[in-house]
Amino acid sequence: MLRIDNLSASYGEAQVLREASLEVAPGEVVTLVGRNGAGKSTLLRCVMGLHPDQRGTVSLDGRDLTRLPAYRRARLGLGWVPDDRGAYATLTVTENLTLPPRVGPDPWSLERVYEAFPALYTRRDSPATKLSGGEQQMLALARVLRMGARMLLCDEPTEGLSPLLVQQVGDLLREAKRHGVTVLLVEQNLHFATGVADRHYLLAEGRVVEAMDNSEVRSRERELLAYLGI
Amino acid sequence: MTGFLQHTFDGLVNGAFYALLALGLAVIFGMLRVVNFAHGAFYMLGAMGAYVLLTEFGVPFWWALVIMPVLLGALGMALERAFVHRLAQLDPLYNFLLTFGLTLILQDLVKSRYGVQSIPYATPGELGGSVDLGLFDFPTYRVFVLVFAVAICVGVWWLLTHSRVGMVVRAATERPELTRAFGINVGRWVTPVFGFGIALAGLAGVLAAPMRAVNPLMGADLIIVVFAVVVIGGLGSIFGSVAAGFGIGLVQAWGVVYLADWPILSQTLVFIVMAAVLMWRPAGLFGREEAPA
Amino acid sequence: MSTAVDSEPGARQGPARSGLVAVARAPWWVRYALLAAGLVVALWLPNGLYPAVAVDILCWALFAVSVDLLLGFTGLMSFGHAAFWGTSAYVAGIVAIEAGLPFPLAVLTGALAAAVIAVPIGYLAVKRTGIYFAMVTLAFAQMIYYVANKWGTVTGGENGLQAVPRELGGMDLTDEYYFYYAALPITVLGLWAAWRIVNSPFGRVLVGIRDNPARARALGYPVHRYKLTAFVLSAFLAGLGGGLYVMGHQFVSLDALHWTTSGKAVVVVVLGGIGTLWGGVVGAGLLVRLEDWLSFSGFEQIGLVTGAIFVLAVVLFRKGIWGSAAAVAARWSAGRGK
Amino acid sequence: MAGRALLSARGLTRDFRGFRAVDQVDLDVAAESVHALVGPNGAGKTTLFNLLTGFLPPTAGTIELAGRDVTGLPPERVARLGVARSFQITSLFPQLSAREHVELALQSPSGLGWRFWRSAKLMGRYRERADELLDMVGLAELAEVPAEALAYGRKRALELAIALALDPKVLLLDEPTAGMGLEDVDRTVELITRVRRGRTVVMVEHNMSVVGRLADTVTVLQAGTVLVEGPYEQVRADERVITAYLGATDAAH
Amino acid sequence: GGPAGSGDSKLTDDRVVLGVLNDQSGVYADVSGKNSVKAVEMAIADFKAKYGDKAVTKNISVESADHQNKPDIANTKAAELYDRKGVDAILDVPTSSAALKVADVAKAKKKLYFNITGATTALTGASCNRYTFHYAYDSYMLAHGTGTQATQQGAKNWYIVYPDYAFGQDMEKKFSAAVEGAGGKIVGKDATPFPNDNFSTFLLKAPTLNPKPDTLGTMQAGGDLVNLVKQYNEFKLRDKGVGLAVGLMFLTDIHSLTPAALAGTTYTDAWYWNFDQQNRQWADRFLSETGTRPTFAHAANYSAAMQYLEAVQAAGTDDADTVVKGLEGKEINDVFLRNGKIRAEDHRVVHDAYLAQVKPQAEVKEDWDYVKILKTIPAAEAFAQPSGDCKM
Ligand SMILES: Nc1ncnc2c1ncn2[C@@H]1O[C@H](COP(=O)(O)OP(=O)(O)OP(=O)(O)O)[C@@H](O)[C@H]1O
Ligand SMILES: Nc1ncnc2c1ncn2[C@@H]1O[C@H](COP(=O)(O)OP(=O)(O)OP(=O)(O)O)[C@@H](O)[C@H]1O
Ligand SMILES: CC(C)C[C@H](N)C(=O)O
Ligand SMILES: [Mg+2]
Ligand SMILES: [Mg+2]
Repeated sequence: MLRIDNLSASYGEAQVLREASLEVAPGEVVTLVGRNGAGKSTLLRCVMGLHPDQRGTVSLDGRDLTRLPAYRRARLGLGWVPDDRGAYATLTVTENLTLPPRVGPDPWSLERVYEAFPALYTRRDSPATKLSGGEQQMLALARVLRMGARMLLCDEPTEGLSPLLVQQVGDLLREAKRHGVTVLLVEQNLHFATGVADRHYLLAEGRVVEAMDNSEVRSRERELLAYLGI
Repeated sequence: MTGFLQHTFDGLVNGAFYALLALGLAVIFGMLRVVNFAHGAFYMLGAMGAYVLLTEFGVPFWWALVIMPVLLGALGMALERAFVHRLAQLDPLYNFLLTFGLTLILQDLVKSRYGVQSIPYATPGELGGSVDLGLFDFPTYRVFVLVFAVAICVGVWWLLTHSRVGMVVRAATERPELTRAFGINVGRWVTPVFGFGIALAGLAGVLAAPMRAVNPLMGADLIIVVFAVVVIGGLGSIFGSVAAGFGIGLVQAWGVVYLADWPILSQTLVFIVMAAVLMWRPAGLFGREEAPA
Repeated sequence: MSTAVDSEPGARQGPARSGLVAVARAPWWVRYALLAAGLVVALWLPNGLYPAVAVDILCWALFAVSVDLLLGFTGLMSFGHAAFWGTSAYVAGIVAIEAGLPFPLAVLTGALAAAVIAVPIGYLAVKRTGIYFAMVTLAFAQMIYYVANKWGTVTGGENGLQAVPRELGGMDLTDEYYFYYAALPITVLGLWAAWRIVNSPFGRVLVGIRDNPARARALGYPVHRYKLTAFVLSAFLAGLGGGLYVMGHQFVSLDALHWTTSGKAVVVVVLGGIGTLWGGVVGAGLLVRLEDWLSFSGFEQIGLVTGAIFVLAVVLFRKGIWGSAAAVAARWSAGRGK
Repeated sequence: MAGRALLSARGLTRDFRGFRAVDQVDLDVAAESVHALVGPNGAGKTTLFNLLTGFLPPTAGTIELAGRDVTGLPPERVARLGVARSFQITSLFPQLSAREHVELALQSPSGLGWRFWRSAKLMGRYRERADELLDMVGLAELAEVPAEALAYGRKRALELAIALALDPKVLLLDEPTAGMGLEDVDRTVELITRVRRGRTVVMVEHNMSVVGRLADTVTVLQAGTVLVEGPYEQVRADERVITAYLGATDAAH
Repeated sequence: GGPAGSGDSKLTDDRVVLGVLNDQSGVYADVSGKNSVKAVEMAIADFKAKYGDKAVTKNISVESADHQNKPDIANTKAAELYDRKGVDAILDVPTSSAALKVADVAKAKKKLYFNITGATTALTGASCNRYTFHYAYDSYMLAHGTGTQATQQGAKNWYIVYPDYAFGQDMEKKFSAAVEGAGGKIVGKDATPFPNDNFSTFLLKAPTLNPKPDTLGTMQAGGDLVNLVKQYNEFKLRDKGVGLAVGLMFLTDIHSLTPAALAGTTYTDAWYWNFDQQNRQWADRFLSETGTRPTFAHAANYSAAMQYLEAVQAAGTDDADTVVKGLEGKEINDVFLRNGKIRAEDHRVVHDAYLAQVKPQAEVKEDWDYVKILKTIPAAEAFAQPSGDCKM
């Protein structure tokens, strides 16, 4: 479904991605792991078309996205959960949720969102940046579900969430997957990653250096953790 | 008593201009985070435009009231595309400076063409007389201005709170990149809103033409008072800006009459009120509190 | 709604990208060469320009640098600095007329007066940041303008203060040419003070506050008081400029307090380069010279030209003259380094 | 360890436009202990931090630091009294280098910051100490890099370094390991273990293994009120905590 | 009379330069502005035509500068005109504050200065000096003309509004004195902000005063005046029995307000273009040069330039002290000055003034011919006697 070929990107002089390539099949949940600063967030931004300085191709369902502006990409069914959570200070929680247009066949209703995240319901009329860190994270996830995106790009969605909520997010992603949603997940938490994902890519120094499946990740856990940590 | 009521009414009429201008400022600010220094200049263009339409094309007041806001709105949109837009990602101060520069240009352009003499613009015939308001009579035109301005303020407020427009533009202004990533074509929304705010200034200008001195500098000092008004009301708040606009109109009218013996006070009343508000509520009467900082 | 702008540190690129860096890191001989060149130009100026214009350049250089001290290094854009420039000018003029003080003392008195009124204004204004700060300072300056206008018995109202004497130990300073050289040391001292402030521990704290006030508070810095101090220091420097101005013209009018004067000061800073300090000096030289030339060439639309230059500077040339030069120099030296 | 409460709150309450984020919280942080605050998202942990550090004035209640009433003091005063904090959402000076951050923090208590007539070179006196601190958090090589160019995890480490630079009596850390890789988490835990000597640490943390390794006392907040308080093992096993916060299985770590 | 000019001139730099310093872009740009420069050029042409080869020099030119009504700019510009452009005499300078400042400069540089468009009597009072002449009018002339005359013609109860700055305050004092001197009564007076575009408070107040005023005396000028008159009409004060008297008005003000808005208003004029054949002839020339009719300021600039050149011609030198001596006490009649005399004591140029009234629309037959002259105020009465304040 999503295909990235030889993607390179830089910030000014510093090259962050170096000809990274990967592929995500429809209905798959794939994680991207890598240590801090490896370029994971940058890769997601490239897919969304938000990084000005990039080379290589990104295609969705065989369609080349390279020249499409970000809003057109979103309309094709891409949903992005940014690493800073992307809450709007000037919009209430409800407005944050209703802002994006629907882009896919199965958008969540507002009721369903509030059912899944009662915390958001209680805070529905506050400016979104007034939410606690974790609440903002829920909001970011809820928002792309409400868009009905076919493909989610989630940047560390469990960061700062309580253990209970981390489980919930796992459930949500699994449920989304059951409904045929494709997910590219950036994650530090390997437990969580192996719990929801089918496959994993390891990103190092801007290159995709390895592709692994769940069992491989589990068996090499110690090694990987050590690697990711440094 | 009648005197008091008359002055009160008069204050409201003057407040109507503050309110309309503050409203336009607030719309633009609320949506684009741009404090439009050129707002006074657009107000002036509205009035000058009405004059030019009348003298050179024979277009009467009523048509000017429609045409000028549309023209100025279009001009505003062009300026947004050409300049404001480019600075959107930078500190809002840059747009403040940009519009300050535009003010100098617009004023001088009009000056070079029409001089600085005040130009007369007749009150439209239909509104020429005065109406009996029970205890006193008042020029019909001023009554019209008050009613019209209130209607506009209420209408705009309704539009912004009950429609999707307000929401989208606020989002697009705050985080354009993110908003684009949600499938919204930001440029399509922001530009018309800027134009709309400018159109409001132009509308105020046309309304002012029959009762104020029409000249290239008519907006210059007015805009500073309007800034004080929005600081008092809370710049982010549409309601606050409008309310403070009418309120300051009243305070000034009363001040001139009842503080006549202390001219320094009556002249600086707006600023004194502003200082008091800043001390007591730094975010303005209806502004939201700032986050912990 | 104010929150987004006021408390989102680093969310947007601020106006205060320091261009100083490139020069400060230039080799010592480059810095000294620049300094020497600056002094030579300053000494030569009234020979190449009409002396009255040269004096104006000195005053405006101080004024611009005072504005940049706030804008570039504290992140506060004062759009009401005319209040300090003008107050100092009036006070200096009045003490020169009434007490016959030698002009440097009169200027100093004026600058102190400016600093004094900056305390209450600053106290209220620093409660707000960003665009609000600009509007609040603008409004207070306008208030001072009205007060001066009303207080005609002291300020001369619309007539202004006329025939301000400039005394210095019995020297004859009627000729602008000589007055320029009498004013130059004060200007240099003022500019040096600004440079010292920026490059002091205090200056570092200001930059921190500019970039993230909440963080600075958590580090134990009383942000409001720092800002207020910076504001008062800046007002003092603006006052030095204003004091010299009244001495230069032997006259001051309400225009010195009008918002267009405040605006012009900011224009000068942007033209020279925000956060560069010396950019203000260059900008002042350029704008004062340009205006002089325009008005004498019989071209009426001075605002049109200044406005257009300004719009272009803001849209295309945000680093300003000094900032751009510094950037070029930095790139050049980086290129050589490789 | 243990002993008198160094930092304590009584009846601490904070409303946001009718919404009560912190509700009648009593809290006693024993001197030289590590006290963890945990709880579901939105429980009021960060708000409590903001109250304790003066960033928000409480709607009601009092705060005492070493027996002294500090309720309503502004943040800089609280910081001066020896309370340093890190922010949950990274809060740095984007254009300053890592070293400059630490120097600025080191300078803070000295009053040098007011010397506008002295040369900034004086700040060089903090350089050695600054580099030491940077080394401690693993940023030694990145000392010259402006904060905005640091990756997220590095920024978190820098947050910690500047909080430490204040040499505080009380260190409040809001999710110090969030967003860190495992190795960094370990390093941070080790670091906190090292710096806690002679200090009191209050931390908000979702990573229960971190809490387990560090905390002497754990307070669980829920909906603005204290749900449970006690030693880690006890809290962890508490039914109420499991339903409200941990969930049936500890999926976190 | 006097020694006829000769070819060997004693000019300091072989030429005579006149400098027009005035508002070329601001509120008084129409009142005098660029067209004053034209008027001075006309004077030079006339002078050259008159003396031909006998002229003290053929090298006569005009420099001009825009002082934007700002005294500080006026200061710099005046110094520059004298120093850099070799100007021998500065003309015009509207706005009292700037006018006074230029007087200082003239005194310091010892060069001549003819103020035409400033109103303040301080120019011939406390701030007078040897090199400064006040040429066309002043606040006393206006007050004495309009205030006294209108009161004598039945305006008994006055409500005065004046802009709160030097010019307005000065005018208010002079008007109050004149009205009371003629047996009228001031029932109220209010200072209005300057500049101001909203006079409704004062207009609302007017009919409620006790006793009710029959005349509203406005001292506003330029934009403020236009504004006030417009709102006066809007509040229908004339219908409510409150007439209008204007302190200072220029032809261009009437033109921009339209005579209909001002019909019946009386004011004092220093000169009117359609007063007699001589004026009209000159005004026709002016019209063909500029496309508009002259205000009194234009005629006065012409006259002052002419009289200065005549004085240089007579003296055979442009040495300032000599020329001043030649001008002092001189009696003159020309297109602007009728029964004119340059007072030696204070350099006030006295001449006939006129009480004028704006015609009803129906009587306006010709563009720009908006006014009928009710009365000529003789030179001896029109201006105040020299005050003791002037020490040269
Ligand atoms: N705005 C920026 N300017 C300059 N460099 C940047 C910028 N943003 C990121 N970088 C650099 O690009 C590299 C990759 O950053 P990115 O955010 O993609 O990493 P990441 O893998 O998502 O890290 P983390 O796990 O910390 O979120 C980092 O070294 C970072 O320092
Ligand atoms: N300035 C504010 N205005 C309005 N509501 C706020 C504000 N700050 C916090 N809140 C609300 O108070 C509640 C507590 O927030 P807080 O940030 O303290 O939670 P937290 O326990 O730190 O959660 P997390 O673990 O997700 O960071 C939340 O519901 C939040 O929405
Ligand atoms: C109306 C103006 C030409 C006179 C000017 N206001 C003055 O002060 O003299
Ligand atoms: Mg990332
Ligand atoms: Mg929190």
